[in-house]
Amino acid sequence: MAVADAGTRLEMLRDMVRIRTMEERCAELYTETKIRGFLHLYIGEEAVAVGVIHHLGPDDAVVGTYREHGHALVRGVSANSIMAEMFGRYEGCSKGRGGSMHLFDAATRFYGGNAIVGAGLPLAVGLALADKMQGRKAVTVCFFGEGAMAEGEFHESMNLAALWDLPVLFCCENNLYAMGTALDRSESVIDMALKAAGYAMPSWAVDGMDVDAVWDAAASATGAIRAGGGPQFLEMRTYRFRAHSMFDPERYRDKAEVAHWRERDPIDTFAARLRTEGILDDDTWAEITRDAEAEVDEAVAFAEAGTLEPIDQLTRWVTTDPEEATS
Amino acid sequence: MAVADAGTRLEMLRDMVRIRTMEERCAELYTETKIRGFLHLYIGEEAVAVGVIHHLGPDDAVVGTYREHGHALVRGVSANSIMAEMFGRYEGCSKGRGGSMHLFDAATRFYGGNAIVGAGLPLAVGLALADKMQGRKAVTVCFFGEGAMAEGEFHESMNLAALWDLPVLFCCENNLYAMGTALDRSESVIDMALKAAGYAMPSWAVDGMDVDAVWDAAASATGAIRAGGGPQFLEMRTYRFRAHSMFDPERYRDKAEVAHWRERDPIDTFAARLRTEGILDDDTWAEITRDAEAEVDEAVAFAEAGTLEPIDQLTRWVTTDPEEATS
Amino acid sequence: MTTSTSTGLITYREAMRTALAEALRDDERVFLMGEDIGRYGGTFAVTLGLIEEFGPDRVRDTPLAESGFVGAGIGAALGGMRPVVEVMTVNFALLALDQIINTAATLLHMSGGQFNVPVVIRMTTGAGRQLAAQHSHSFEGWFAHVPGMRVLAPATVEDARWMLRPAIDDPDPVIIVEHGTLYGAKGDPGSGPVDIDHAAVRRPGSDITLITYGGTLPMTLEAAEALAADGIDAEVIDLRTLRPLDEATFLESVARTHRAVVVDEGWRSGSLAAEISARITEGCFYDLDAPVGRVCSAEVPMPYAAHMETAARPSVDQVVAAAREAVAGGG
Amino acid sequence: MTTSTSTGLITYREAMRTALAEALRDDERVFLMGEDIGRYGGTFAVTLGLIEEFGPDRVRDTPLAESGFVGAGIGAALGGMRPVVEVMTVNFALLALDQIINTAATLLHMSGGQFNVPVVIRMTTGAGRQLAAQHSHSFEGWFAHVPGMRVLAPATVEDARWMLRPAIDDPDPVIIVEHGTLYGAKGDPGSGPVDIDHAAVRRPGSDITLITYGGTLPMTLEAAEALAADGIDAEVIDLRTLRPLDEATFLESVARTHRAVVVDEGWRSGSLAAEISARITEGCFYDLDAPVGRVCSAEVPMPYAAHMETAARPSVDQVVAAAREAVAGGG
Ligand SMILES: Cc1ncc(C[n+]2csc(CCOP(=O)(O)OP(=O)(O)O)c2C)c(N)n1
Ligand SMILES: Cc1ncc(C[n+]2csc(CCOP(=O)(O)OP(=O)(O)O)c2C)c(N)n1
Ligand SMILES: [Mg+2]
Ligand SMILES: [Mg+2]
Repeated sequence: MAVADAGTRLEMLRDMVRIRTMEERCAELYTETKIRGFLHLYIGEEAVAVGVIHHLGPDDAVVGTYREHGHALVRGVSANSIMAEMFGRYEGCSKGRGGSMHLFDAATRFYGGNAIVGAGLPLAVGLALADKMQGRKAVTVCFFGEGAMAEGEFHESMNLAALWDLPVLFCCENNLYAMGTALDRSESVIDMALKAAGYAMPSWAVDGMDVDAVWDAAASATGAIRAGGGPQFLEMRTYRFRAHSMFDPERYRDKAEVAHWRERDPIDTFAARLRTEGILDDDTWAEITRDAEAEVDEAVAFAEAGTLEPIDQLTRWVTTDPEEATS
Repeated sequence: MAVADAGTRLEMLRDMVRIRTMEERCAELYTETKIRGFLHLYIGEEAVAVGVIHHLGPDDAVVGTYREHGHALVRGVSANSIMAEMFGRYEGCSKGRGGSMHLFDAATRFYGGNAIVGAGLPLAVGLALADKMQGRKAVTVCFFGEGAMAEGEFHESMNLAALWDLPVLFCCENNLYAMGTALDRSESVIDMALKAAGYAMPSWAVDGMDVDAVWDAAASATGAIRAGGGPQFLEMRTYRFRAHSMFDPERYRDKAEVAHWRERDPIDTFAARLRTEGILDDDTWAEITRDAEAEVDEAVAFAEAGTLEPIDQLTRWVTTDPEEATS
Repeated sequence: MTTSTSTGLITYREAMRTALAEALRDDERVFLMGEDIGRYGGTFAVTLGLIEEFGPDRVRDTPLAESGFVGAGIGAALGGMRPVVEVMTVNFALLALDQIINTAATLLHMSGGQFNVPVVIRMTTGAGRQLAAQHSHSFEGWFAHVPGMRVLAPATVEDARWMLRPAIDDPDPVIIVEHGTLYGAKGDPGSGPVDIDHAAVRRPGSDITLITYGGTLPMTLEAAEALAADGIDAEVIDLRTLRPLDEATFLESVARTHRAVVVDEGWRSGSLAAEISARITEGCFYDLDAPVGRVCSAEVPMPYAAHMETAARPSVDQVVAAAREAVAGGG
Repeated sequence: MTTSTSTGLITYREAMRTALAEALRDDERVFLMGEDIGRYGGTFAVTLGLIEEFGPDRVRDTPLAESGFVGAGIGAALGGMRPVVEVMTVNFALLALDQIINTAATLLHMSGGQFNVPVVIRMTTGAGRQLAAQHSHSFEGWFAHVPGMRVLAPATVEDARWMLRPAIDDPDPVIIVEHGTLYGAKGDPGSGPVDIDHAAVRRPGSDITLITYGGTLPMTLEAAEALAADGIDAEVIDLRTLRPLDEATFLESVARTHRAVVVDEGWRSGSLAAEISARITEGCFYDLDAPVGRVCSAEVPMPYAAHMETAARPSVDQVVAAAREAVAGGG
């Protein structure tokens, strides 16, 4: 397994801590009713977003789900604008129109923030088709849960991408549950990487709790795509430590299972490994956590200080103001 | 390969000829504008419907497509009521409301006649679920084209049937084209039987031009289902000799290809085989063709003599007349 | 399982659950199917506890495959079962629309009366919980457009409790839309049965008719009270059944009051409110003293921010204003 | 490729084809995508010959996967292309409705104005060819309900020829519905451009306003001629753009004629005709001498048998009768 250089690995640790810190705070803010609507936390799954997105350049595109705070943050959307979005502020990355499930950012080609399970997949196919037709070398990464793989749109998108040989990285975040539905209650075959075979798409199963493993697999996959190898599929085996959303009483899994997976916390295990390898010391760790706290403190302050969009703007962005067309 | 007894094989020959004869006449009647709308002929594919449906009993169910005349006829829907339906007569099997694409028959559990590609698949899953939940031993056979396999509903239905272990026989009629789209332009993997593997469903590719082969494969598959083996998948490799519909100028394939497949005409080759084996002689053949012609003549006369439903009945069967509920 | 408080009041959610449990108990052919209705306990906790009582076959968790499992429900109905399928929200139901419209609603007709489809499909609708543009819309008016189906919108605890039974008994497909803001509402479930063929007058009045259904009933009643304080006596009609529309009830009312305002959370253009308005014009034009008013959602995908979401939805103030205008505008 | 006859008249089909070819020629970002648009030559022969001129990348045959390829069109639009996606019929478009409604129409708004979606989605609509209940319905009114989209219904050869260009230039999703019975109609394509913001008065008149669009325009014009023979001078308005509705044009007309009938092939309940009726009531109630009439399809899945299909669809006689009633009924 190829491993990133020490600097990159420290950056990856830092990014995982940033996500975790931001989201722990989100949970508190939800309880305080600062954040509303549905809130889906990525806690436990940070290695996936971090290990993959570290391979992307500015021309690449990312399509996410409603569990996308982590992807947005690593992709370069500021914590300030993410937090402001969840607060419903005009300073939010979607101007307060989207909320937690609909983070978007044109500057970093971050295409959501999609809350219809599976619906981001055809979008990713189309983005990659546009890149290919225009001769751009970009990769489109599409994140989706294992639950989405039962949807027809998964099948249609896999087939289109493979048939047309499009530069898409299909990245399944297999956290074993779709809300309360365990994988073996939703899929007749639970080896998700195997499904890609039905489309002749190269695929690997990856330990999604290990950011080094994710980084390595994503290096190969994005490398293959950039080399013209067509779409690739990665099944990231991961776990969410928290409930599906803030309304979920978690009746469907027992505490022991969660505790078992928590032992494989992607941040703790990676930090320990970096310490063993002499890459991380107490000071750096303290700095990383302090920085993350500071970033989140600032984001919360930014969001608190944010403004509410005037109500007379209600019907804005229903159709495009001719001055503002982007695509 | 197990082969049916001589009597059954003669019956299968007879059924293929009945389908062929009826459909050749349909083509003429379309030109005479007696039949209207879309007309999709099954000519060339007769071995599939015949070889499969010969295994069904009265409790089993059949779900077809818009290319379903053959299935209806072999299933036991009378040529009279099929022809009357295409003529738009009240005496038709769907009272003239459905036409060629929507043949239905409750008496034989023939559930269409579905003209949305792929839409019959979930229906078949549900019928089988009902059988299973009610402890009935029936098999539901679902016919669909290889083109339908690109639809999301194919994927969703395969998964549901396999996950819930339902008594469905998925019967793909792979005639290599979906309208004008050749299989390799619509599927990244063209081995359709392979796709069933993604659902852990037993599957076989079958020579769909050979009714003996179809009969044998369907014997195994329906046998496995009846023995509690769950859903099975058969890919029937076949070919349509005629255009997709009466509007199709067949720009997408050349005459040589069609001629090549015509050499494998399922009726001619099977008749020749039966002759070689001493099962068929000239007299029997003459009788079979004469009977088929007579059946179709009668059907046309029946349809011609049929009545038009009074226009004041227009809004009938929009909702159920309480006296008539069936399900 | 059903928590009846000492006052006899229960929530809308409990009323639905009681009805589902009763149906499962009374009729072997009934089963529930949908995403997370079993082990999770139901996204909106409607089916909580039912899997424990009736087991995973009859309270059947499905994969994420709206078209597939709704279609399977249709097939199971054809096969003699009485499936009650839950689609989490009407927004996701768009994924199953082909099955609902092109199969369930047409099959009886296409088959010349041979195959009726006794499936019930429940779904949540509407905004009000800051769930933004992919979870908050009100597409039930679309179902009401389609011949071959019945569409029910229980707005009260009593209707939530009693509409399911006749829906299951209906030989044709029935859609039940439940507004997400109603689940926690408390009310008296009554002792049933209820009639699903008629609209209900929820508040009699003589000066103007306010017509609504589902999630906007509570605020329309509130508006009526506010109008009463102003000396305007509003009649409030709850459509209850969106298809087939019971136009007799609202036409009779408008013929008496001479004025009408329709309140509907759908977007205004092409809303169910438009249909009601057109029917009133057609049915009692010469009785009208003022144009029929409409209070609908702003024509914008539902925004997340609370103040914007509130601004986008019909409000008591808007209803009051529309009613005042109608009363002022007429003869 | 385009067959111009010596008279200068071309078919609606040729007009669409010419427009598509022109768009492909003029703008590298334009490409076509859909089932059988290439090698087959187009289900309704609209795209016939285009693959030979522009190649299989830009005239892209797709698998049967409506949600997938419509979604891919949306994604390609986001990626800077100008896709023109063909869905064979509006009935099949139900399979792609989630992508169209929940993604294409909402994305600009959900993203706070960051991502507009310049996709064009063409589809055939309507009955009249005995294609029965899964190929003959008219769901375009549903698209007209949804904020964030434009919906065009070219009813003339000129509009078929010239509406595509501004549709492609529109930064937001545009749906183009083409009635299946119009493809063979001949007309003068004119020299363009046309304006897609306004309805058109196809026949000026002073006694009553007949409002329609798409496939029912020819018969509405016929009805107007029949009425003229009776001394009733009908104005015929072709809506052209179903969203956003140009209400100014029809309100101005009705304010002059004092009577209106809306002709719409959709089922009556919840039809686009209901919206037009409601807008007229709202916009010129005091000018109306009679209730707004509606002529729509019977509320039945479209039957196959010719006589039943004809009976189910709006007819010249029905329009004439409705117009006469409106004229008789008023002051
Ligand atoms: C089409 C659709 N159906 C249902 C839902 C409700 N829902 C939201 S998230 C979710 C579970 C998705 O599971 P998975 O794809 O595994 O992603 P995870 O939440 O585990 O990250 C469900 C059922 C939805 N948003 N969209
Ligand atoms: C959802 C849908 N999309 C498109 C069509 C138009 N159409 C009818 S048949 C057909 C081809 C289907 O091919 P296949 O499944 O291989 O069956 P075959 O016609 O070859 O028997 C198409 C595209 C349709 N009826 N339904
Ligand atoms: Mg999951
Ligand atoms: Mg085929």
